[in-house]
Amino acid sequence: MSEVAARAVPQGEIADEPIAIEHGMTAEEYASVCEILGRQPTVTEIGMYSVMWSEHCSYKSSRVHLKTLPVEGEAVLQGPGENAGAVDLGDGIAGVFKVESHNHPSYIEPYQGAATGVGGILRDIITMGARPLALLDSLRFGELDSGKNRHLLDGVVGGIAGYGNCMGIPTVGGEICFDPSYDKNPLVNAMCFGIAPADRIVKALADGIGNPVIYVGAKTGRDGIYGVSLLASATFDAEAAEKRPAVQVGDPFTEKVLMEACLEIIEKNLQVGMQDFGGAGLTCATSEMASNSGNGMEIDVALVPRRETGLSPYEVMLSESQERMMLVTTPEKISEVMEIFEKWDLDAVVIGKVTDDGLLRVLDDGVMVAEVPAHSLAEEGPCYSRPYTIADTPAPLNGADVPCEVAPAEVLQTLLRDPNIASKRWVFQQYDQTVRYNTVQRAGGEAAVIWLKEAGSDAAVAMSLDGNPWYSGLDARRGAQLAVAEACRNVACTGARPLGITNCLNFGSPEIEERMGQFAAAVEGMGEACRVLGVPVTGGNVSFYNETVETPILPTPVVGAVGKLDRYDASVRSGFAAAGNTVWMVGAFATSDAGLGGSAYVRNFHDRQIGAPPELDLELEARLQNFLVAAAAEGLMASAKDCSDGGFAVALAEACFAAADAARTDSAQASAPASSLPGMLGANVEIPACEHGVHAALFGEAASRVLVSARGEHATALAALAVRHDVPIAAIGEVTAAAQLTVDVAGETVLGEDVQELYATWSGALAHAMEND
Amino acid sequence: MRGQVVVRLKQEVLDPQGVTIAKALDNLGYEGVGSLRQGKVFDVELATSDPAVARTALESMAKDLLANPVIEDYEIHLLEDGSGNGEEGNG
Amino acid sequence: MRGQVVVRLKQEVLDPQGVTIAKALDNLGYEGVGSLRQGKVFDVELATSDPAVARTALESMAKDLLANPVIEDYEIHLLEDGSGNGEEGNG
Amino acid sequence: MRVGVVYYPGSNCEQDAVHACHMVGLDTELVWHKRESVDGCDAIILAGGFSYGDHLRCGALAQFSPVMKQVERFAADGHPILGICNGFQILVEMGLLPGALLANDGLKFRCQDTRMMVERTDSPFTNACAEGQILCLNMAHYAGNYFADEATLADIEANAQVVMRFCGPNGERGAEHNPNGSINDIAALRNPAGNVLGLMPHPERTLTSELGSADGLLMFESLRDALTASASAEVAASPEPAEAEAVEAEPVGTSADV
Ligand SMILES: Nc1ncnc2c1ncn2[C@@H]1O[C@H](COP(=O)(O)OP(=O)(O)O)[C@@H](O)[C@H]1O
Ligand SMILES: [Mg+2]
Repeated sequence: MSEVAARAVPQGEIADEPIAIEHGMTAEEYASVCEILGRQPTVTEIGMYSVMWSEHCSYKSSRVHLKTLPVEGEAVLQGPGENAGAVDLGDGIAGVFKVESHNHPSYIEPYQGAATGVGGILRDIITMGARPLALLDSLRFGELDSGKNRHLLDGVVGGIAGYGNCMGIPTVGGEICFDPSYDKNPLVNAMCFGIAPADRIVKALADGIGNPVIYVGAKTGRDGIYGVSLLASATFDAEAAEKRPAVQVGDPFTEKVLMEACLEIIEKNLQVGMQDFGGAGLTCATSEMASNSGNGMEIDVALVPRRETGLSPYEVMLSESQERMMLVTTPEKISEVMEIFEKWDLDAVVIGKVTDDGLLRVLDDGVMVAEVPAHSLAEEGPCYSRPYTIADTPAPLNGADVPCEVAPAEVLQTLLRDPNIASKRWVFQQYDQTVRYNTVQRAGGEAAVIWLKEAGSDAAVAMSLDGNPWYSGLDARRGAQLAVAEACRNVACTGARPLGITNCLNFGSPEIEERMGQFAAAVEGMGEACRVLGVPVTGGNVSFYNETVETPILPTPVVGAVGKLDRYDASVRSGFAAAGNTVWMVGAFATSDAGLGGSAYVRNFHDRQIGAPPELDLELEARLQNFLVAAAAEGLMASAKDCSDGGFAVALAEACFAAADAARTDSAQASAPASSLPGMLGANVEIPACEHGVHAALFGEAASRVLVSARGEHATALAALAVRHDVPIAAIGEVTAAAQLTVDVAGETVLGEDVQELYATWSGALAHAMEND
Repeated sequence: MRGQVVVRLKQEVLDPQGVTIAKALDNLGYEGVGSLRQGKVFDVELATSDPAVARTALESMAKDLLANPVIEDYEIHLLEDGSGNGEEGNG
Repeated sequence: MRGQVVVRLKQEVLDPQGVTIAKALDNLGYEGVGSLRQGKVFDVELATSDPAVARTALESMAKDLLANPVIEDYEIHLLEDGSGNGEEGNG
Repeated sequence: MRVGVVYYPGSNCEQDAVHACHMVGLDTELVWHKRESVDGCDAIILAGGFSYGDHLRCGALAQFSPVMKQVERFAADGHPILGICNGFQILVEMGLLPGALLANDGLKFRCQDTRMMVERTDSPFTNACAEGQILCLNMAHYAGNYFADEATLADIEANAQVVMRFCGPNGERGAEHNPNGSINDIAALRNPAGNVLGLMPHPERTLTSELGSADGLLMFESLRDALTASASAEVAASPEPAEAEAVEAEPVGTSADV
């Protein structure tokens, strides 16, 4: 205590408990700050603690649960903790990836909110020393009969496209769901994948006492400053408050040159450490880098480049202006570093140095305005075990619970028209999917496939981002398991072996026991699925408070899986390849649960959320994925399509469409008529009866099922391989040259549809819904 | 009559376009450029000839569609009177 | 002093953005909108306080950079004189 | 034979162009926009991307980069210049090619595979194609809607400057086969001398069937063949380096040369 008292005290107004509370802190949190400092904090200091100890930065409600996730595995090079996780892709290549949410800003201003979300996840990957190779996005909106929701979708997609396209990074996959629970809380999650040399992953370190600390990139403005309510306090005049923009404008051009400059510096190994300015801006970057190295740091905010006048030290430390990075280098290398920034016309300034006292010291033109232990900001935030209640597991839904008179053909048309199932071409056509020329499989298949050409390799990665919110809404635990299973299964369908996952956990308020229970159950389920499937979690993101007074969102755990393929040119596609091939059903097609609970069919025809989500036998799922990887490696599969939303019949139709989609290169409008499309195939199959009825057989969403097609000469080998993997398999029919989809159930023809017509419905539905003004 | 809605980013909002263009002008040797910001102008032909009606219509178009109040301000100008100057909308 | 360059697509160049916005306005129930065209406005802060110098500078910026003569016309306005109205450039 | 690939802050297809050149055995050199010389280059590619963030107008700011004076001279000397996507936009902004590129008629960025018919094979970029051949190339742009006023358009057509036009699978023309609204379905355009060519689709993103179509490779093979032909023509014309320079000023790769 006496030692602390002997030190100089920072200048500036003292923050008392009410000011801390206005910053969203609790009285107890304020007391711990006082204890850490041995004195009352200044307003600048309390601002810094409030952001670093916020839910967003400190994970105070989620940490106890996240700790239970499996994070280790053979392939893991970097688990959770750094800016992104990394897995070993062989040949000295690290695959670096992570998913992040930008939900709230996207509701206020969809274009800019989504754009800056993409900018943020890109910086997380770049900071690791990796060159980003691909983006994916997971989106949730209310239904499209509302103009507001169409406006949100249009803006969000435009923002993702605007940022990713300008950066020159292809957006190659993702998913979208529409449900009324997202009306006032749309979700925008973005995932990025990049590669770095495995032995040169960059960390957020501030090693080397005396080393210079460099600020580079965009100038600082009053963007995104937290704690607006604080302005009641005398220090901050109301005028300044009005100047704080509620939304930030993304600047992908600056980010692009920033990326090129940083990657050039890393390639020449001129950095000691690097960190982006994420949430909590300068405060976060300085305290985390210093703390990670067990050091301190001294910076002078007067040196920070600004785009407006009159910013206070408080504002500079808390600003969340985008497109900025912090870099620590050595005195010997600094001129070379600065030359590179100059080449790219970037503002770069030495704003401070690494110190040995463990303190983050903030000066304003030489006058000390804050001095706090860096470790206390970065690592000593509160950690809560919030009370929670877990809802009872619902009973499975039987066919008899949901009788349906509508003919199967009409059900199929309705499902294909449902924007949740319809083609997402209207969306992904706006994304540059081919820049850098690594994209082997674009959006539209089971998983995106990206060639690692830039690392001089013939290998590729497959990536998928999934999470069915209706399943999670019925049973958060199983919903999370199903998300892990689907993401990994989609990856395995291409022939890639899943190596790890990242996740984005979007939930309501953690302060409400029921929501906290959903979160706890989801994390538990996710951990269990990861253990059985052998895929560790390398990182992720939690987004709480996605609720308005009336409604919380459906609990939405989203899982991004990454897998490796040895050869980029050997990936398996989802569409049927050739007439005459045999159609096989592989996996859990004989279970007693038909997967009606939470299904698109029941949502559309019974308008209710009842029952349990599909049963999931994780052991069988693991065997199925192993089988898929092995079958692809032996070249036995001509196509593989996961049965998910809409069940078997929709999967079968989509396998026909995908063949046509691949050849569809000419039509100007996404909603153009599908007449005379080249490559359109059909299928003729027979499936056994289901105890829950014909509709359940066709549209139930039983998990762990994959529709495989294979050349006739591979039949014996494929069946034998399935037996070896202890995975059920049955030949159910064949691919036909006639674009006709025929399904018999137990000898009776229940579907006999023109594929062209189905395709027209499916391919045009989303564009049509968006034009519905 | 003809009217005009001018939409600009709020002063405190970053204008990446403006920054880049200003830099380019500097590179081209234009030295006295202190700052440059880029906005949009909408020239609207209206059926009415009543300035008050026209102004109200433009005002509400600006609010509903042409400007994004979260990041932008707008100005309304009526052109039929020949003066070309106008009054500020919400500032 | 402050100046303004307004850049518009030439009358004979199709402005799909304007058409789309006009359609949207129509959908929103604005009936009297005859036509709508979207242009750009550049607000420039200049070091000089001499209107003639400022005008020449803006003129040459517009020609060199801000407008593409193949498809666009421009107008120059000087704002320091308070009137807000300006004279036409080429076009 | 060396191809200079010019790139600017915000370019993002320069590596793809390099990759494409290497696939057909052409040497490459990345030319940063601040460079003041393109000496040693036999052809130039202006790479695609978002130079200067596409701020102001696509391609507008890049025309003032220091290297562009050299590019202009290179064009005047008759050497081959290929502008892809943003590179096309830059060529048009500079006036090396006529007209302008407006926002796509759908007012959205569009990424898709697209078909176009080759009308001119007397070009250093299409001499390996057959006349009437339909290529499938990938495109990805927001402002690729080619526009020229009537008089300019008449000149363009009269001078046989249209090298490719958007079309359907059987060569048919029509709005449904035109992905961005370009006037007269123009997909690739050259200058009257024929040495400068611009197009919005990306031949450097269509090099192997594993990733879609391999049709783009034809354009790079054409360039290689044109450069080879003009190099051997030079050697034949004069072994003396001093005189070779004069020959170099001739347009290269016309069908007469091949
Ligand atoms: N928001 C999006 N962005 C990019 N691609 C998308 C998006 N939504 C869906 N897709 C693509 O559309 C295809 C179908 O998506 P989805 O219906 O989720 O399929 P599945 O059920 O097989 O996972 C996938 O290839 C996916 O990558
Ligand atoms: Mg999915």
